[in-house]
Amino acid sequence: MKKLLAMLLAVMMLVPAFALADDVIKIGVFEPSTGDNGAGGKQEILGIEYANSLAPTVTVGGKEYKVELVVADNQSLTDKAVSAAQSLMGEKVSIVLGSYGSGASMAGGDVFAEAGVPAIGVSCTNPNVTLLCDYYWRICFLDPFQGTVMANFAKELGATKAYVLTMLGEDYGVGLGKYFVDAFKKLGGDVIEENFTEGNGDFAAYINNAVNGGCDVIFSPCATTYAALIIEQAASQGVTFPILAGDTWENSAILDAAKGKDVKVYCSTFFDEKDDSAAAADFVTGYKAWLNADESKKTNNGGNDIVAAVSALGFDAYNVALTAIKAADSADPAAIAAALPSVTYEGVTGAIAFDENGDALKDMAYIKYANPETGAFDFVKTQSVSE
Amino acid sequence: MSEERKNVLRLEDITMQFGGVVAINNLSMEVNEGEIVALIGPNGAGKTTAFNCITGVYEPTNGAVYFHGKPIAVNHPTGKMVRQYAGINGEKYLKEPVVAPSADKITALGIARTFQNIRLFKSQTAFENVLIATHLRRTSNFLTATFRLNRKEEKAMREKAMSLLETVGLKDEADELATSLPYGKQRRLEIARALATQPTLLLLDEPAAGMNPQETDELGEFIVDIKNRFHLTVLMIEHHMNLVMDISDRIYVLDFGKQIAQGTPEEVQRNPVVISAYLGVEEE
Amino acid sequence: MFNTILPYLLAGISVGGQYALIAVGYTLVYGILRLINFAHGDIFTAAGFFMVYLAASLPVGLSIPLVILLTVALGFTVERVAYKPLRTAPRMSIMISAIGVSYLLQNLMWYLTGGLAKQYPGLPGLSGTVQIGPATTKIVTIATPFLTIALVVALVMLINHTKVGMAMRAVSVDFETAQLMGIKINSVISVTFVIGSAMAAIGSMLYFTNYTAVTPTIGAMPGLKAFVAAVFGGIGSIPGAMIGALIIGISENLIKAAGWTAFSDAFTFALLIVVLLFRPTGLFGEKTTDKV
Amino acid sequence: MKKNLRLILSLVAVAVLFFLAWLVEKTEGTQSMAVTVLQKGAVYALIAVSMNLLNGFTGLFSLGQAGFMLVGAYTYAVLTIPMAKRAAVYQYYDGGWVQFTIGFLPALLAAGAVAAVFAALIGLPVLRLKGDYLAIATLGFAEIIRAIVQWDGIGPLTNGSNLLKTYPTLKNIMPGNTVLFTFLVVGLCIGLILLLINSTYGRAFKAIRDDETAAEAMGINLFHHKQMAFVISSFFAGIGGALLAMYQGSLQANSFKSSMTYEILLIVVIGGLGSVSGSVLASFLFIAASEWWLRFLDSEMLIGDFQVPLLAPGFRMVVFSVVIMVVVLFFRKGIMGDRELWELGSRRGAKEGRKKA
Repeated sequence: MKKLLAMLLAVMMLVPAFALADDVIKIGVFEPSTGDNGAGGKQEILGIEYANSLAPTVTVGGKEYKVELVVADNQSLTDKAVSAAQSLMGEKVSIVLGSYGSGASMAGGDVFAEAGVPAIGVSCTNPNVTLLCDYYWRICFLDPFQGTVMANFAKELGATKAYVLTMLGEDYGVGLGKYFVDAFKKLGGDVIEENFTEGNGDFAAYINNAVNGGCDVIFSPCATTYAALIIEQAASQGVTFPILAGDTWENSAILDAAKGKDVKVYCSTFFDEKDDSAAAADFVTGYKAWLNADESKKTNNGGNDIVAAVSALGFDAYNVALTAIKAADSADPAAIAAALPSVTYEGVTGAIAFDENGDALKDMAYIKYANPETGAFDFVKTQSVSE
Repeated sequence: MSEERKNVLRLEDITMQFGGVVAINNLSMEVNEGEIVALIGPNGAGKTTAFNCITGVYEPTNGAVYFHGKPIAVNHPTGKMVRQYAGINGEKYLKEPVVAPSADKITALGIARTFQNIRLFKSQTAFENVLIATHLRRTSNFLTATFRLNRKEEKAMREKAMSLLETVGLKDEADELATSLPYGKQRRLEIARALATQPTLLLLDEPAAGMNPQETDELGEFIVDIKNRFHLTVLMIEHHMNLVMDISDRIYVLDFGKQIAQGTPEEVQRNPVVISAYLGVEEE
Repeated sequence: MFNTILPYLLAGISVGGQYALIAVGYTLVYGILRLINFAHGDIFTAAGFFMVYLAASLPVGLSIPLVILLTVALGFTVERVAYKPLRTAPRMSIMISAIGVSYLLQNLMWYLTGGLAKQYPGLPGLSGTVQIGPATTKIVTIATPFLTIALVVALVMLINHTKVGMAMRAVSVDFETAQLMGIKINSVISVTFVIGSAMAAIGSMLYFTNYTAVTPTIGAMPGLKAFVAAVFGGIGSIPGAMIGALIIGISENLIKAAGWTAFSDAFTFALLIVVLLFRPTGLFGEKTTDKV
Repeated sequence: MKKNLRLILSLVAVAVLFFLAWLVEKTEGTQSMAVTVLQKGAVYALIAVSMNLLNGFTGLFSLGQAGFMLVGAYTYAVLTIPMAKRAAVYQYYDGGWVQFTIGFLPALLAAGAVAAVFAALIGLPVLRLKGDYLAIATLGFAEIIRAIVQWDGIGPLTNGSNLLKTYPTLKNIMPGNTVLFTFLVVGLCIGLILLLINSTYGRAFKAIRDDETAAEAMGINLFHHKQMAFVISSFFAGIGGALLAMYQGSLQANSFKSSMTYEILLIVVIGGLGSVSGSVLASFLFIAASEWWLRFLDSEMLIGDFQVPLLAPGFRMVVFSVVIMVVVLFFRKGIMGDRELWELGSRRGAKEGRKKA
């Protein structure tokens, strides 16, 4: 019995790796498909996959290569991100896209930098992603910008005292929260800051503090898992003042939580499906059709065909990567990295060009409202920091 | 005959109470240098508990233990025990400081013991079992030991352990796993291990348990032999009366935690109280 | 002052009650097998997922008994597969097996659910809100302590007054002797796991009604805290586990009220360590002496 | 004579092993999965051996390893982040309190030392507890340490709950020789632990494991020796934590949870409680299986037109945990039991080399 088992184990260990075709260029997709940020990560992957379905090949050196997406799940955790990133490097990808969630990007960044493989951040907004890593570029706006935008917006809504709630240990939320606090204080507002710990499920007391503290706006950039609980708790305590958050909240989980409740939830994001540019309109119709054609894709999108901003960003990121590969005219990571700084691309989320840190020059955020009646996001306005 | 000898161990009014159960009640005894003293009594009389009080496994509830005239355990009822205390002399030691060093410190002072239900280091060989006990008299610290700056001492430890094994006749079994030895040899191994701590007082807890008469006789000679060779004083618990009567200088008899008799083997043998305790004379 | 503390207090009592229901499973199993059943928290999580999936297609009234049944079946199976073969093995082996089962259950749930948080269905009668003084809270918050006390009392009665209860007590005092006396050890152990799992299932319903996101690893912390509660109260003692759980639930929420959120988990452990140092076997645990 | 021969053979074997590891990196490249497994496996080997010293050799059931790794990792990172990068890393804390940088070697030692100091302080109260109570108390302390490190109040020191990075990592200390570097550090540490285990102190540890009462009766000061084992184990766990940080390239307190300790405990038990070589072997197998060999189970696979069922993200870990359960249930003593690789041929105990008395 034991010997049999031992042999079985030994055989399992020896399952060979499979051979690879030559005419393939690999693009690593470094995203969470599980964990706290899994829902958003999946939407981002969908955008990338859609782009890949439209442009499945790339011509380098006169030869047409098939573009293969290699997906690695970083599980929304910084320590798992390292091994996920390493597995991508082991697959010898030419360039990496992702991740949703700045913490994972920062953790993976080192692996990419050491391997000399460039990475394009899709929706990771923490400044340190690009600042502390020479191989990271990014196509979305940054937290200092986003925090300021939301602070301005809060002020416009007439708020004077904000309750800022973030999760301990989450780089994205903690960072964005601090930028919001700085900006809001500069605008003359008052702030109560609190943290919750990972895995927390009871937000009753937090919401109570917000109410009893005399706050008239809540800002809580955090993963959607907690967002749903926060919204629900706020609704049950009859919170009528607005609840604001960052880009992560643009997710069907938020809509589900807000639906039919008396809450005002706003979030800032990168894209709106009712954007009137031609490229955006094309993308939206094409993407919806693509989603609706496959039930499993729709499930990954949260069970509907609403176009998430991160999907649009994923779409753009893939195309930026292709542009860079073409510009380098090589699948060699080093060549692509050298070509990236000068790449410009007219994407569905706006024009993309990189500054000296590797960040896209984006100066506009879309503010959306989670409509409790329709169960959809309503576009409110675009907002920038210049005023 | 032993009056002029130096006192080694003295128990004064020792009471050991567990909850409401008084295991030893006001026991006083003395062991003098070079003696072999036996502690006998029926099962459950509190003999092993007395050993445990001497060796620091238990802290006596009341009373004092002196080793070479120095207190090694002095206690009086404290805490909850003040109310529960069922022994006597509860106030006698109140003014004394409570002294109760841990078992290892008592061993360091020179008291070594064996166990009634053999407690060898089960994953170790016979040799290693003895070798471990030489650790007590080390001069190395963990750094010098790790970096092997104690080679000389290590060599001496090994030689000593081997010679002790030879003394107890286990040289050929040195590399056997201690627990795979036959019962009698395990008992001898325990004695070798105890000797490796360089004691002046050796406590033997039923050394002859499970032995046949011939083995018991040999053991008796062996005990006398090591006593002389290592200049020991011996206190032992034993049920084999032949052995006790053969080699003991004096005997203490315990029953239900109390000392019921003491004296030379001849005196104890004639003592009617002892006879009734052993034979269980029916009341009325 | 009271107005600000009240919601925390309510949350504390409620979460304490839920910990208590989990803690019962730990304390019973430990009492009999001397095993820290590390997988217990994951069984609690599994109960949450059972409800998520069952309630999606069945009416809640039917789902509730089914969830309990499935959870009990899971607990029973875990015992039979992972612990029973190790009955004679050293304690460390069983403990490792428990850690292995926990690892397996978490990974399995991760795989089967896709690793995303699932929304727990609202349970009628528990999910509604009530107003207590200045605090708004769910009905479950109020119902939990009563339900917990009722269940614990029933359990204590079971253990003190039924034959199987007597067998459980006998086994926990002396495993070997009980076996010699003709008690069917394996069925007693099974009963223990059944009771523990059922309690965990009920606990999970209460817990997730409040905290509606079920993830594969969500049970780890409540599980750990429930175990701490069991140790705190004196492992092996059911009333001890309940009181320990309530103390832990309330104190961790009061810590939050004081603004030390970051330390709410840490405080639980600090409390435990302090208690262990002064009462090494917990508040209501029996003192043991080593036999030499 | 025989003893010397064995020693030489062992050293040669170790040298060959090091050479092979070095060769893997030279042929496969630093980015290959094989190299990753060798790096992480080596780091885990050290941590597992340090835990084995406590759980396997001294018989102390401690679950605090993740806490001491955390302390070591943070000590290392905080001390070595280059001055130029501090402002960016400590972006929310004005560059932080620590305004100097030391080299990676002193920082590695400091990592061990700080972890050891923590262990000494924690050991004072908790080592008086026994068995499972000790386990739960050490687990608790690990969680407390994590909470303190994440606390905003000492954010200027630890960067709170945020990521630490830009400190020297494996790849920029000895570029191209990362495996060799890891193996050297880990090998040295494990060598020291082996020397300790086979010294008179190691024998005392084993005596405590086998029978506390008897050990104490043989004059072994229980608390003193337990404390020693605890502190030394934590010292190496701290260095292991620092190496883990060097391997990962970024560091966050959040990842040092109790599940990490459980993982290491699994490795120790799979390798065999009380076997150093078992822990080392098990570490490499564990890491290789979970990170590399089974990774194909996570993605869909087509063999011809046949879509292999069940393969989906997460399946790898399911299979992996089933394998672990099988090992736990059917190979209770682990790979090595309490023996060492180099004792396999010889009879139990013969290693103590009977000398002429």
